[in-house]
Amino acid sequence: MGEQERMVEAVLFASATPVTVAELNDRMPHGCDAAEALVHLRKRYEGRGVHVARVGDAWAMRTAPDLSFLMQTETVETRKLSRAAIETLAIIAYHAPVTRAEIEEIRGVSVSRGTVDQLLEMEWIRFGRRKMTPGRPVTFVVTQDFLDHFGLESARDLPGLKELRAAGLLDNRPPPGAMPQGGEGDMDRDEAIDTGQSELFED
Amino acid sequence: MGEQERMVEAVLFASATPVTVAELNDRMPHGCDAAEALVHLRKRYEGRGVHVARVGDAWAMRTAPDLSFLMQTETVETRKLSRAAIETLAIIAYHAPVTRAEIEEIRGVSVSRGTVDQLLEMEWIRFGRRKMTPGRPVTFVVTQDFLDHFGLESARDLPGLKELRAAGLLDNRPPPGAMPQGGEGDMDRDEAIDTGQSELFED
Amino acid sequence: MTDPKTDEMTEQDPFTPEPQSVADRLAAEALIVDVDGFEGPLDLLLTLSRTQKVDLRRISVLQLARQYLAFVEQAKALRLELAADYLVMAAWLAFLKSRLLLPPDPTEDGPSGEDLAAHLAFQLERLQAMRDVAARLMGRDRLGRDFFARGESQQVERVRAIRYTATLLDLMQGYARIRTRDEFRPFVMDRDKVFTMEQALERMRGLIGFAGTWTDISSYLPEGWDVDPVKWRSATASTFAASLELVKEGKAELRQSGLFALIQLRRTERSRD
Repeated sequence: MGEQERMVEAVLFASATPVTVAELNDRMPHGCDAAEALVHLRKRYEGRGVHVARVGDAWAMRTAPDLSFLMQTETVETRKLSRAAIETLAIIAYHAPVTRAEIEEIRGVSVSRGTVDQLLEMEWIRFGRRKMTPGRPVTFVVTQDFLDHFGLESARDLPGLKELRAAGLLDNRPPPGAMPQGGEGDMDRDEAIDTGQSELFED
Repeated sequence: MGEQERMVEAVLFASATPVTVAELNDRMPHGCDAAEALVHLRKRYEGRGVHVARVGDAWAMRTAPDLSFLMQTETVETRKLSRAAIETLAIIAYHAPVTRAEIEEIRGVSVSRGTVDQLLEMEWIRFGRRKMTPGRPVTFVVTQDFLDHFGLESARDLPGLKELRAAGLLDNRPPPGAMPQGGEGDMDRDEAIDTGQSELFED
Repeated sequence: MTDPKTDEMTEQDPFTPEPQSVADRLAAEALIVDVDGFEGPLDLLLTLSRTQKVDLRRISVLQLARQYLAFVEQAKALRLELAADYLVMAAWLAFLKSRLLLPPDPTEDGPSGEDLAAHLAFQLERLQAMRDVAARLMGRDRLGRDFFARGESQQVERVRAIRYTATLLDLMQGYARIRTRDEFRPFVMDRDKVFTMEQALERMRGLIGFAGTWTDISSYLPEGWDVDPVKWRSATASTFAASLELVKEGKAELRQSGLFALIQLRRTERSRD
C-alpha cells in the first residue's frame, strides 16, 4: 500500500467532516498527489464496512448504510423539519440558485422567515450570489453539509433531477401575460447547472 | 471480506469510545463472533494508515502513530532574535564557558531570565560545567545546533575571534574592586531596561 | 431497513381521495381547513386535483375551478375565516372559468383561457414534483441515521511555532556593540577635558570678591588644568569668556597692556558698594 494512500487514509479517517483535496495536499508532505491516492483508497474500501465517499469537492469516510442497524448508540436525533421547510429545502436544492420570490411562486405561499432561518442554521442552505435582476435579490443554494447529510456526491446527483429537467419542471416559466423575466435570471440558473456544483459551493 | 468483519469495522469507526468485545457481540446479530472478526480486521489493517488498537480491554481504530504529523498543521513564524538575546548569545559564544554574572558584567546590564530561557529552549546554548569559584555558578556554552545554524565547525571559527583577542577585547577581567558575581543586586533595575528590548520573550 | 425512515412527507396527503359524495368530501375538506389548514390556495388546488386521478398535465382546470369555488362557498357557509389569498384565487378562478367556457373573443388582448389554464396546470405539476423529490430526498440514507461519520474525530492540532533566527552578522554586530561600547563613550571622556564657561563663571564669581587688585586671569584657572595643554586651552578660553561676562555684568574690569601681554582682572569699585 502506497505511503500516500496511507496518509490520505489516516487524514480522512481522523476527520468527522469532509476534507478537500486541496486540504489533503496541504497537510501531506510536498509533492504528494492526494487525488491519485484517493482513487486507490476508494477502490480499497469498496464493499467494506466503511466507505470513502465524495461530498462535493471534498472526501470523507462513512460507514456503509446497510450497517445502520448496528449504530443505535450513534444515531443522532435530527430535528424534525416542518413540511414547509422540507419543501423549501427541496426547491432550493433543485432550483438553485433561487430567490425567495421564486420559492414562493413555486409553493404558492409566502415563505416564513423561520423556515429559511432554520435551514440556514442547520447549514443546509446558504446565500448564493445575488441575481442580476431588478432589486438584485439574494439567492439560496445548498451547502456541502447538505450533500454530506444526504450522501450526495454533488447536487447533480439529486434524485430525479434529470427527469424534472426533461419534463421542463425546473424551467423558469413566467405566468402568461406577465412580463417575461429577464434572461439573466435564467442564465444564472443555467450557469449553475452547467458549471456543476463546485460553482455552488464556492464563496 | 466477512460480513462480521465489516460490522466490527463500521462499529469501531463510528464509535466515539473504544468498544469491548462484549459490546460488539451485543450489537451484532445473534451468533456473531466479534473476537474472531477482530483478529481478521486487525490483520487487514496492518501496515495501513489506520490501526485496530487495543485500549485496555476494549478496541478502537486509531491513525498510525508514524502519521501523527498529518494530524497537526504547523505554521512557522520566523522572528528575529531580540537584541538582548543576540548579545547574550554572542557573549556565550565568545567567552564560553561563561557564568551569568560574567555575561552581565560584559553586557553592562543584567540578563533577563527570559533571554537565557529562550536561548536554552532554542537549544543554541546549554549548561556547561560549574565554575570552581565561590558559589560554584553554572556556566553556559553554545551547542552543536548553534554551530550548525551559523555554519561553524567550532566556536573557534567565529569570525574575528583572533582579531578581537589580539585587540585585548576578549580579556575577561573583572572591573577593579568588583566581585564578578556582584551583578545580582542590580537585577531589578537592569531587568527593566532589558524588558524594553525583549518584551516579546518575557513570561 | 428500519422504521426511522417514517417520513415527514407522509403527512402531505391528509386525506385519501376516495370516491365519496361531493357533500361528504367538501365537509371533510372544510374540516381540514378548520383544523390544519392548507398551505395556501395552490396547495388546496393540488389536493383537489388529486380527485381527478389523472396526470396533472391533463387535468381539467375547469373542473378544478368548480371544485375550488364550491369549496370556498362551503367554507363561507360554515362561517370559516378564509384568508384573503383564498378569495383572490376564487375570483381569479371564476374569471378563468368564464374564459374557458366562453368562446375566445378575438378583439381581446391578453392570454387566452387555455394559456392561463396550462400555466396553472404547470404550477400544480411543479409543486407536486417538488413534493415528490422532497420525499425522495428525505427518504435517502442520511448521515447520523443510516451512515455515520468517524465517532471519535481527531481534531487537527494547530501548532503555531515561532522560529527565531539570527545571522552570523547579527551575532558579530551584537558582540561588537558590547565590546565597543566604551569607544562610544569617549564623548563623555572628552568632556572631561572641557572646562565650560558656566563652570568658569561659577568659579570666578566665588573668587571675584577677593580680586581687589589687578590679577592675571590665568591665576583663575582651576587647579590641575594648567598642565595638560588640552585642558589648559579649554580652561583658559572659558575663564576668559567668563571674565568678559563679568565685565559685561559690571562686576569686573579687564585690562591688557599690549599685544599678547597678560590680561589682568580686578573687581569694579562700584560692586563693592
